[in-house]
Amino acid sequence: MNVEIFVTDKAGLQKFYEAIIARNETWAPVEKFGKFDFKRVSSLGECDPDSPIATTRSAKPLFFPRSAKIMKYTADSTGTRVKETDEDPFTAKRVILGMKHCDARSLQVLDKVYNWDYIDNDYQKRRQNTVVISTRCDKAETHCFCTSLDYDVENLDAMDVLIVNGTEGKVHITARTEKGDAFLKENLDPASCILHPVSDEELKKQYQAFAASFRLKMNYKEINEKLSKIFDSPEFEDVSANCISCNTCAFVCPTCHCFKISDERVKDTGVRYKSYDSCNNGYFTLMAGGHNPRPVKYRRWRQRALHKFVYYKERFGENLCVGCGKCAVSCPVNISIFEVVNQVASNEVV
Amino acid sequence: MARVGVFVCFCGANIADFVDVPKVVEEAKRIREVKFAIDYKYMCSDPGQQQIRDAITQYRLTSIVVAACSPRMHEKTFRKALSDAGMNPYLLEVANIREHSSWVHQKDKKAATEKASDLVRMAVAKSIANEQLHEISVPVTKRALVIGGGIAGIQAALDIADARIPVVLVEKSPSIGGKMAQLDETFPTLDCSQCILTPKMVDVASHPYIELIPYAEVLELEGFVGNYKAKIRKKASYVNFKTCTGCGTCWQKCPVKVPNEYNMGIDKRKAIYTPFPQAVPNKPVIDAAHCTMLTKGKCGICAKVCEKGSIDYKMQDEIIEREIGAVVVATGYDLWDPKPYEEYGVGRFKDIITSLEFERMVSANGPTNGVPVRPSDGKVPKNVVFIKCIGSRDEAKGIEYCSKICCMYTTKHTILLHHKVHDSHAYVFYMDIRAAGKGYEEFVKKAQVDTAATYLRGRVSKIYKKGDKLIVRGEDAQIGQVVEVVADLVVLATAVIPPKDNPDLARLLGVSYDKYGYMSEAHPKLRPVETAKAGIFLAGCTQAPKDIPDTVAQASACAAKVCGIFSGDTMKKDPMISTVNNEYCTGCQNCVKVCPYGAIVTEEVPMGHGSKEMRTVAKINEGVCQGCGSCVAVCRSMAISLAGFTDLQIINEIVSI
Amino acid sequence: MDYTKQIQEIASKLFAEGKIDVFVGYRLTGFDENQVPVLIRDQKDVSQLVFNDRSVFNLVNYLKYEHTRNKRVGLVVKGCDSRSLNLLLTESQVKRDKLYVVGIACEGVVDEQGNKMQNCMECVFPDAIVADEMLGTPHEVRKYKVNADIDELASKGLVDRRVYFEEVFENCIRCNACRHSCPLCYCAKCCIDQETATLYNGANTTSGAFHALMTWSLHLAGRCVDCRNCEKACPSHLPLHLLHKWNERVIYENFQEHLAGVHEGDRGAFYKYSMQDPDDFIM
Amino acid sequence: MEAVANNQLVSIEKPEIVAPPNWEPVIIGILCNWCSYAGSDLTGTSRIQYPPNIRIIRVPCSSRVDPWFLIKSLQTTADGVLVSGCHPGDCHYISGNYYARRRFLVTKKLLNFVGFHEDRIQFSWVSAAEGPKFAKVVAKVTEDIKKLGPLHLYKKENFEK
Repeated sequence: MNVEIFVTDKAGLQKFYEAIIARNETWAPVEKFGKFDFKRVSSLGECDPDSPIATTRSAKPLFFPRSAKIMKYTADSTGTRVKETDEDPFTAKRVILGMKHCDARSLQVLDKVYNWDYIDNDYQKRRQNTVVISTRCDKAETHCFCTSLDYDVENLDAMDVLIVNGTEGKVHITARTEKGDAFLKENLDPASCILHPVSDEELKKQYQAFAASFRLKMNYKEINEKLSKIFDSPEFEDVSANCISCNTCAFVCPTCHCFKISDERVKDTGVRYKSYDSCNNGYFTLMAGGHNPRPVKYRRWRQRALHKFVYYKERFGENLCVGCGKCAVSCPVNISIFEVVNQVASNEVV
Repeated sequence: MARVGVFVCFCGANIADFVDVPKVVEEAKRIREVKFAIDYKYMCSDPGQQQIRDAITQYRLTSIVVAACSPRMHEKTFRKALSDAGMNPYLLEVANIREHSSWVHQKDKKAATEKASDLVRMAVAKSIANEQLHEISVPVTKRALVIGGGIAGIQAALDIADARIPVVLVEKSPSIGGKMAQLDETFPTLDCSQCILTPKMVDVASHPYIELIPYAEVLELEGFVGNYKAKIRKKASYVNFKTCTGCGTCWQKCPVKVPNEYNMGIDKRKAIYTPFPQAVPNKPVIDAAHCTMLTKGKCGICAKVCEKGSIDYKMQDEIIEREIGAVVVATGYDLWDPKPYEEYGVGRFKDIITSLEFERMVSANGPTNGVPVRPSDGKVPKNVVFIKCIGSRDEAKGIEYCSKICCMYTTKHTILLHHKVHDSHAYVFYMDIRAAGKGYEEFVKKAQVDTAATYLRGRVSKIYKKGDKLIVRGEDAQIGQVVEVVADLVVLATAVIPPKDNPDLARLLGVSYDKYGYMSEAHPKLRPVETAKAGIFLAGCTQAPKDIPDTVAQASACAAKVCGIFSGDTMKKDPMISTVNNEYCTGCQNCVKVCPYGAIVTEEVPMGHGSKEMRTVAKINEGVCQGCGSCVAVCRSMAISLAGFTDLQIINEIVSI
Repeated sequence: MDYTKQIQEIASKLFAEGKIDVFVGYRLTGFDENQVPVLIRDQKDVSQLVFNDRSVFNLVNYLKYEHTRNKRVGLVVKGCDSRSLNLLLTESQVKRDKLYVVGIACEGVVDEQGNKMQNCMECVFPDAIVADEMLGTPHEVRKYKVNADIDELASKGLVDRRVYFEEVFENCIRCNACRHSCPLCYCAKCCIDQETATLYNGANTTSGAFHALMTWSLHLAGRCVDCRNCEKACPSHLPLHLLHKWNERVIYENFQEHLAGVHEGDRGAFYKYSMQDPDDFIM
Repeated sequence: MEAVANNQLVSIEKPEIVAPPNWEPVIIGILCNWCSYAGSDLTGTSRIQYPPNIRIIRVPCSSRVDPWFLIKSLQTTADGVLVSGCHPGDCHYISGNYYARRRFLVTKKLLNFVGFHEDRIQFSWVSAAEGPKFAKVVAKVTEDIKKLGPLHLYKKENFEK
């Protein structure tokens, strides 16, 4: 599609945000207890869409809620009736501000699994009704490695609107999808912007500076290949030794999508929840008969690493990792998945 | 899926008058799991139970809810009905809609009905989580412990021992016999108390199945029915009973004189003494508090005069341990101290005595050789005033209840007075004459005629002294006038109260007691001799005031109960006990720490299927567990559950209100 | 406070003498000053070990996993860590004769920003209580101080506290990192993870989080040693210490100045009682 | 405060929640079998009247009461909870109520700390002989909780009153 680039300044961007918040249901990073997280906002003052610090948790909960009510039922002597659940708060039309590229990318990864053998209508609806506005980072954080993965960060089309900080306080606003284009037409006042007449050179320059700031670099193809061969590597036992099986990584991960189904009943009314679960959880694979194929940490860790870099790749052609580093940031014992997969891959099986 | 039957009882009008029973049934029918619901006038009656039995088979019910009176009342009845119908009895739940709804919300039928419906819903929710439970067999130690050697203890011990079951009889004082040994004659037959009691005392001493431990007290009782362990402290008597012949030289020579408890302090005994001539065992003990050899190290006369050398001043208390299967508590009673009756001059006027003091005086072996005398001058009294209900039925000064025996013994005292002092005259101030009992009313009537005693219905307001006489001022309610009686002697019929240390003993035994200190029976009507603690029974005044025939009857009832427990080598036990799920148990042993019965031990189990690594888990000794649930609440991993009160059952109740 | 050299020497010696199978210590993350717990199984890896004021994580937590179970373990403990170790010993989770404990007379550790941790400033027992060998200069036992945050919050009104905590529970994502990072949460299956519909509390909602955190903090009441592993682990950065410190204060003030894990054999305030316990709140 | 002036009952923890007209609180009473349950039976046999808001659950001993019963109660059906056991020293199971007492105190204080009014969770010792006391306790607890208004904190989402 024909790309138009709007150029404005910081003040213009603020106005743009304000206009969005005023006209739409808006979600943006909000600080709570010293960490950023996506929250519903009603004014720009509450949030910080351009925060250099990534949200601790991804935007995943907005598309795959922590605990989704999948049904509600009542049971009495006349039978069991499924009741309409309350309206899903996440299927309304909305805008998400300040999503990082990795987060935005994760939605594309998740789309694959949600459009696979079973089409999750709620998820689709949430996706369709959401406009994602993403600001490109200026600098990589300690655990970031998005540029080393199998997607083109520079030309990413996972967001509907892209915002890039250019030189001299200039801000570039581009639509990356048709939805984004329509959105810009509706929400951006062209009077406050200069329509960029020429090429997107400045954007390229910004990207190069950003890409150069990465400390972590890996060859994902090599990793994919090596990991696919080392299922029995004893190395997994070593790298998982200091893991405490706490599940945090899966809960903050933008691409982890495992869940459990459970009922909660009070009086004669029950709710069926679909809640997050994690393969690091000791009884994630516990079967009804009492058998547990992954009773020990290293097997769970192996599953996690291989699912991310081998199985998902084989099935959907993508890594189940966007290189956001949220797991490493939140890990209580500072384990980095980057280090782990590299360490395992570097020790080839004899 | 669960199929629950709900049976709602009218309890005649008790429930139906205040709760809309058909509505409760209707509400119950709306619950998903309820497949059958019905009401009936008396669910506990046989036709009522038949309905339950029929419905179980007809509707293939998997659990039963009976909405009726308290489960403490009829749970057993309905459980029986279930097992008669071939259903596990523990699939029953009782919704208490009488004590908890109809009787306490009599002014608001709507609210009471709503509450009853809720209680039924809770019971249904709980019953869904009920599991089939099976009674537990526990081995039984066939030995009974009888605490107290009065007539109740003696009777119970003899009855049990006659069934060839060993009995340990523990008596606090040096001799058995109790209060009855202090009595002269007994109402209503005027049998000589000693004549009927002492043969039984001798029987106890000589019975091959009775181990008599006098001058001792129970220190500890641990364990559970069929398997108690009792720790008994035998106080040092300083006399070797094995060698002592009971010749009496020691106490004749002893120089220390002490008020004689047996005679209510009217005369003196020695520091080495037998309580009374017919004492069993008839061996003296040294009163360590008064013996100068023991207190000051001076004297030693008894040791010198004892030909057998039986005196041992260095004797120590001895701890005796016995394994016991059942316990009969027969600690008897005390008499209320009438001191609060200051207006009567109690304590100031010597010639006001209590009835037991009077009893000792008129007793043939008493301190005055059977003749009543005035304590002040030793003269034989002519006009004697008896005042009843001293402390009894008196909320202000004493206690609320009727002591039951005072009417009768006061009547007896008027007769005894008449016998001993022919020209005397008795005045009796009374509130009511309560003479219910076989031959009692006749006894009172006859006494009134024979003794020509003056009965004055009314309370005495004041007693004062005039010369050497006491003037008793009271009201004669029948003529509505204040009367004054000139008395030589006033006898107060003091109330019966439980022994002071009854609550201590009750706590030690784990038995509940009421606000007065009487131990509580399991049910006032239907289980009057059992306590709530299995294997512990009550005989005599330890439960409530009663006379000798009632006491003896209750003692024999206890004996029957004890023999019932011992009728087999094992006994059945409630299956409401804790169990450990080894999979979840972490072996932290917090449960071991808090279990009051030491019922939890540890065992080693394999780490997983076929694993050689072992780990420690808790294990419940099901014979010892009493089902309190302390362990369940401290088990953080929820590895322990208490049958009948599982987390699921209780939470089901909570969430279904 | 830097005992890197000493700990490397001790670990090396223990491996050389064949006294241990695994040594639990800290190593650098490799990209910043922060540290990762490390389980050393070979003498050649001993040089990875470090110890300084960034050695924050309570290593006693590692005694519950299969890598150390039934093995002879060398372990570095600070004052608070040793109290949790004491509790694990009392609760029969580890065997003392299988452990070689390097105790630290701790000067206090720092958070990621380099500021001294709040619990270290309020620490009562900075020196390891259980140790085979001590490093550092011992401190005097300090006086118990009521946590400043607690004081502030307790003085607020009921509605304010409700509003504050509603936010806390709302931000909980129920990842359970708190309980997994807690050395005293070693149950094979946590009581909060129930499947039955009426017992279920697993919903990832505010009410579910409330239930989980309440139950969890009550299970740690009288046992929590204030190592703050949970708070450091929490991805939402929730002030979990408030719940524990509040319970600690209630227990300290009401139950004969009880502090967790100080005495061997003391299981915690809920597993003993006294006749003098307050009764005035009961009708 | 305004709502109170209008004679409307509001939840004390959440003043924005107004009680519906004729609102009646639900109180869960967890009673030990040997003392308090027997005492409540005695209240019944003595026909002593008390408010009908309480729903009684029988447990063997107050020490069986796990704090999460109270939490669960407050999160689902109850506006208030009463736990009652034997008087200290009278426990049928020797020492159960001493352990329970410690847990109760900490639970009550903790729930109060996170924003529940302290009167939502109450405790009493009622012996088997104290039928009148049981009625008095229930009356007091009911009155207390009526004043606090409906409880709307952390209720389970499927809970509909």
